[in-house]
Amino acid sequence: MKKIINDPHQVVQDMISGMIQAAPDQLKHIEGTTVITRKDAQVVKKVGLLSGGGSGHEPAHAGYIGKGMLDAAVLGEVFTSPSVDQVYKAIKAVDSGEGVFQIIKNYTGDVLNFEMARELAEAEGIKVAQVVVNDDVAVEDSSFTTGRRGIAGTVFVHKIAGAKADLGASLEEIKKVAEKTVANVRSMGMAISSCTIPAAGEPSFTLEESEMEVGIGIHGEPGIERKNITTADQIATELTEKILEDMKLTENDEVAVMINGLGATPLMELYIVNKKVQEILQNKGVKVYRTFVGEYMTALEMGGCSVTLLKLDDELKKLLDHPSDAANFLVK
Amino acid sequence: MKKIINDPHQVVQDMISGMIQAAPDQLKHIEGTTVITRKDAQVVKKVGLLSGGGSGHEPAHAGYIGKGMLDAAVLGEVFTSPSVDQVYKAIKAVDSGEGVFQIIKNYTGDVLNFEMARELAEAEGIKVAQVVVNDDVAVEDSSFTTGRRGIAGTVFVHKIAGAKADLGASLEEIKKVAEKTVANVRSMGMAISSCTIPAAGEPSFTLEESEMEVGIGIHGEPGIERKNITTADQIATELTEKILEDMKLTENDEVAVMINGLGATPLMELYIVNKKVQEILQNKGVKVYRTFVGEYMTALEMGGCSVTLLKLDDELKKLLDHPSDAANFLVK
Amino acid sequence: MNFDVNDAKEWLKKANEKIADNKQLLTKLDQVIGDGDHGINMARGFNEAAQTVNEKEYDNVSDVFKDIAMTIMSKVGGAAGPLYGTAFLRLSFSLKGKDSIDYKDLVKGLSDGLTGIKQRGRSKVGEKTLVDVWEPVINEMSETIEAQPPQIKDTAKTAMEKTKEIMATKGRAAYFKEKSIGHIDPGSMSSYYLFLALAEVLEGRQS
Amino acid sequence: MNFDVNDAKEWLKKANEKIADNKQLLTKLDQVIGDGDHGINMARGFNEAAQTVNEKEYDNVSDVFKDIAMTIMSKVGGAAGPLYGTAFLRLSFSLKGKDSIDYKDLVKGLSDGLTGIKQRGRSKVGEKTLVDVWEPVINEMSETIEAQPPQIKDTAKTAMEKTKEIMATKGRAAYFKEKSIGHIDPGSMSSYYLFLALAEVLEGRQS
Ligand SMILES: Nc1ncnc2c1ncn2[C@@H]1O[C@H](COP(=O)(O)OP(=O)(O)O)[C@@H](O)[C@H]1O
Ligand SMILES: Nc1ncnc2c1ncn2[C@@H]1O[C@H](COP(=O)(O)OP(=O)(O)O)[C@@H](O)[C@H]1O
Ligand SMILES: [Mg+2]
Ligand SMILES: [Mg+2]
Ligand SMILES: [Mg+2]
Ligand SMILES: [Mg+2]
Repeated sequence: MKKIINDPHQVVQDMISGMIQAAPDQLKHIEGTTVITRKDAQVVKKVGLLSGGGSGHEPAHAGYIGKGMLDAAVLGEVFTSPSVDQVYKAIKAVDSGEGVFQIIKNYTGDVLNFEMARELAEAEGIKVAQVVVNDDVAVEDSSFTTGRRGIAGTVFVHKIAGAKADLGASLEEIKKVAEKTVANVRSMGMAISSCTIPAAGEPSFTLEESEMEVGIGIHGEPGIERKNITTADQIATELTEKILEDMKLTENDEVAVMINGLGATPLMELYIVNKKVQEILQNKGVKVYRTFVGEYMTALEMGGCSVTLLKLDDELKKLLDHPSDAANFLVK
Repeated sequence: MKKIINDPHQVVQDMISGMIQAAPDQLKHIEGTTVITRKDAQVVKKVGLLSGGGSGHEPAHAGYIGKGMLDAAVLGEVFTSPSVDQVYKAIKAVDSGEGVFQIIKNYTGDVLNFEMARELAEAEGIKVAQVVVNDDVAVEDSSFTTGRRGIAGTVFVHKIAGAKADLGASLEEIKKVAEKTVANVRSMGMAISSCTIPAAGEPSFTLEESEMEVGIGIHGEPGIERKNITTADQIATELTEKILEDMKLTENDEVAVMINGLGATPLMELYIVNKKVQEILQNKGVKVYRTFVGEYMTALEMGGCSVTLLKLDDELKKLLDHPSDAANFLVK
Repeated sequence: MNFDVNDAKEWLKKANEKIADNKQLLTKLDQVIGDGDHGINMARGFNEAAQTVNEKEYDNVSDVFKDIAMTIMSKVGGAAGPLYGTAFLRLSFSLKGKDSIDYKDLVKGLSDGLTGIKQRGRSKVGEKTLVDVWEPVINEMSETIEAQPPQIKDTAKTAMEKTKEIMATKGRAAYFKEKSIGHIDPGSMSSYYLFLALAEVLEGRQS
Repeated sequence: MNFDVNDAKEWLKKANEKIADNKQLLTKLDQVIGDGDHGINMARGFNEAAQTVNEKEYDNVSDVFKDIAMTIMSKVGGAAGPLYGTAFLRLSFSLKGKDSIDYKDLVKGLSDGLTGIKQRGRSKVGEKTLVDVWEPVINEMSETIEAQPPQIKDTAKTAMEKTKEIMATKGRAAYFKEKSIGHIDPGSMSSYYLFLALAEVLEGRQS
């Protein structure tokens, strides 16, 4: 394992203090927790927006803290969901009396810990609502199983719910627009190289020199198939087509596009992927309202990328364009 | 070679169209060139700001195009400086009559091509001035040799010269503040893994599983020494100390800090490095005015990071904080 | 019999020992059809819980289980944390106010715990989760008036091994679909250690 | 002798052939003490230049060299592009307006080219750059009234090989400091091919 770290078991703590010191006027660390909040939390007359999960997905989730987006992020160990008490402390840290809305990626651990924290908070009279993001079309959608994973599309939910909250909406209104976003966002990813959890010391999986895995999850969960690596155009096509099979888009529909890097893939390659994705959408007569290319939801140093499409209506467009102070999702 | 690309000889062209399609309202591609400009170039009553160099350093340089920063970037092949005629066309594309200021990283190829383009433009009566950035303290400073390389510190020069130009300054005033910035910025990098130029197909250099190279350049140029990889704290200390040997900072001096990822290194690790850098500066009584952590000047998928310190005065602080619309250096 | 504070402490002590001894095995099982942290998570949390209750004085069993539940919830993380935490919390609730606890009370408490796990995990028998050990074991316990430690051990072991044959539909293992068949469920293995420890405590009480 | 348009075209044709044949070698040399693109850059640019001038009609030599200069500048890139480009541009300037060019004129033009390289590169003899081939060769040429092709070849070859002993202080090779010693400078190798081609053309003119 080759990493620029100190103690592998202290990476999350070290990262937290490095983050706070990078933005001491924007961020605040709740002592004795793994919770980071807006410096000005709790924000009065505003629903508190909370997200989080295992670490290793930076800039998710702490990079999305700021006016217009998240009020707090609760960080778990690398790829492990934060425990109930941490989430509970995060809820208390951002509740100003208007209630707290939590955005959860659909992994059993995350869902259970956030749900229990919610119950503890509600037992104290704090209003809590939530949405579970499940945008990964690589997993089949089923209510009998764990169901789809939450990946890069989650960032759009942060942005839109965050804007709604910033506009002073109620917990119910935020839940409504967050659910609309989840219903309209789809993603799929692929990897050409693995990643190593610091505490584990060994790569989570291995790919041959010629192999890629299509449909992989952001923790290295199995995808749809392993095969020989192809061209950027073919990769972009496969990811986009799979998404389009799942979300029927018709001519003149408007979408936001996110080409997300998983960690080790250069921006150059993400732009090359974007070229093809835009071409495919154009040929379908789908209008691209905004495009985001960069690292938004990573998997440590995994090599690969994901494509996300968010179908937009006027409300979602307005909220997507709403100003945000989040360090990794600034909108003027 | 494992990359998400199409034809290795077309990566720059493919990237350019992917970039333009990601921001069609902000960016413009000058047909038949490798020049990208602001959509609204030439900007009247404003000096045109131009930078560029070999590709593979994304988001440098096209990511820094926007009001308040660059008017254009001229892209060469991966790690190869753009040719005279391309730079010349870029100059013409951004000159509104107020002249053009070019920011050059100190590599013989870049310097020669930009200088000749400047002469061609001047022969046509276009006013051109320039600054050569040489912030890499890993190379000794000498006027008898090629001298120091330009690396991540270049981005601060873009930002500050860009702000000055945006404020309507003259070519001479911009040159003055750009030179002040160059005189006050120092950087040093290190790598734990190599990168592969698409057209070459083979890694530019190789490091053993336990090795790191301290002082490496952003094209894999030799550094100061190869040794066994140490902790993030020791790496941060070595880079920072070497910089501080070169730029004497005294108590209460104010600096901007940039922790730059070279491509494959996760944000998590950059924040861990930042933690130690901030601690060192604190112990010296140096005040940190602003910190930037992320990928600003990469080397394809090289694993590693660089530390940059910019000593600030009131003018530089004001210009650093001046609004910027550049996609990868947004300032509100 | 009367299941008292010391029995509760003893149970956790033994359970923690077994989990610590088999940390690697649990992690290995989770690497095959999960994310390889079950051993790390369980060992971290149960060790913490064992210490907490060991150092403290209690005048009723319910409080012991409450502390265990709280520590597990805050220290285990992942999916197992809230699930085991819920189980012990329900167990604590069901024994609240009782100053003497007989076998029937204990079994009732455990079955409340099982109900908690199923509600929390939205899971039932046959999904390759720890439910596949808890349910058969508690059914077995409910059928006798007095504890039959050997049967408890057998049932738990068989149930744990039988999870091999199941295709996972809950938890991370579900992403492996058919590929999850043929491997023991890590959570069922840790639950097996839990009931093994309980059986040993009950044995001690009888002799 | 009279150096005419066809001689100029012939020179470039031969130079391009030699560079194309040795593209790999040039790149290999640049990999050791540079960034490994000299062969790629030179082959790309000279091939383009050879085609351009070959297809076109010229009524004076100066214009041939001007086209060569412009193509090299726009197609070679890196450090070599502007350097060779400058050399051919100065050569073109110095021959401007001449309708007949004798050996003296040619040498004068080449030495203007060398001056251009040195000014452009801020370099002098002994820095492990193409100057270390150009200067000795042009000194040699200046000493004779008529062309002595064999001497030109010898001088160029010896000069090229001698760059091995030099420690680079200019260009990328300078970053290698002492480590640059023991390796031939790639730019000096490509310059050697250039003068080898010229000597062959001059041989042809004499016979
Ligand atoms: N929905 C569920 N209901 C019951 N048990 C579950 C459920 N999901 C997972 N489990 C149990 O949790 C175990 C995994 O625990 P652990 O590895 O600590 O959590 P994670 O999967 O978050 O890493 C599985 O082996 C399974 O027995
Ligand atoms: N300052 C200079 N003056 C003269 N020649 C130089 C100078 N810098 C580099 N060169 C020549 O250029 C050659 C390298 O050319 P090339 O590899 O095409 O450019 P780059 O170094 O930009 O990749 C060197 O071998 C050397 O002969
Ligand atoms: Mg886990
Ligand atoms: Mg080069
Ligand atoms: Mg697990
Ligand atoms: Mg070179």
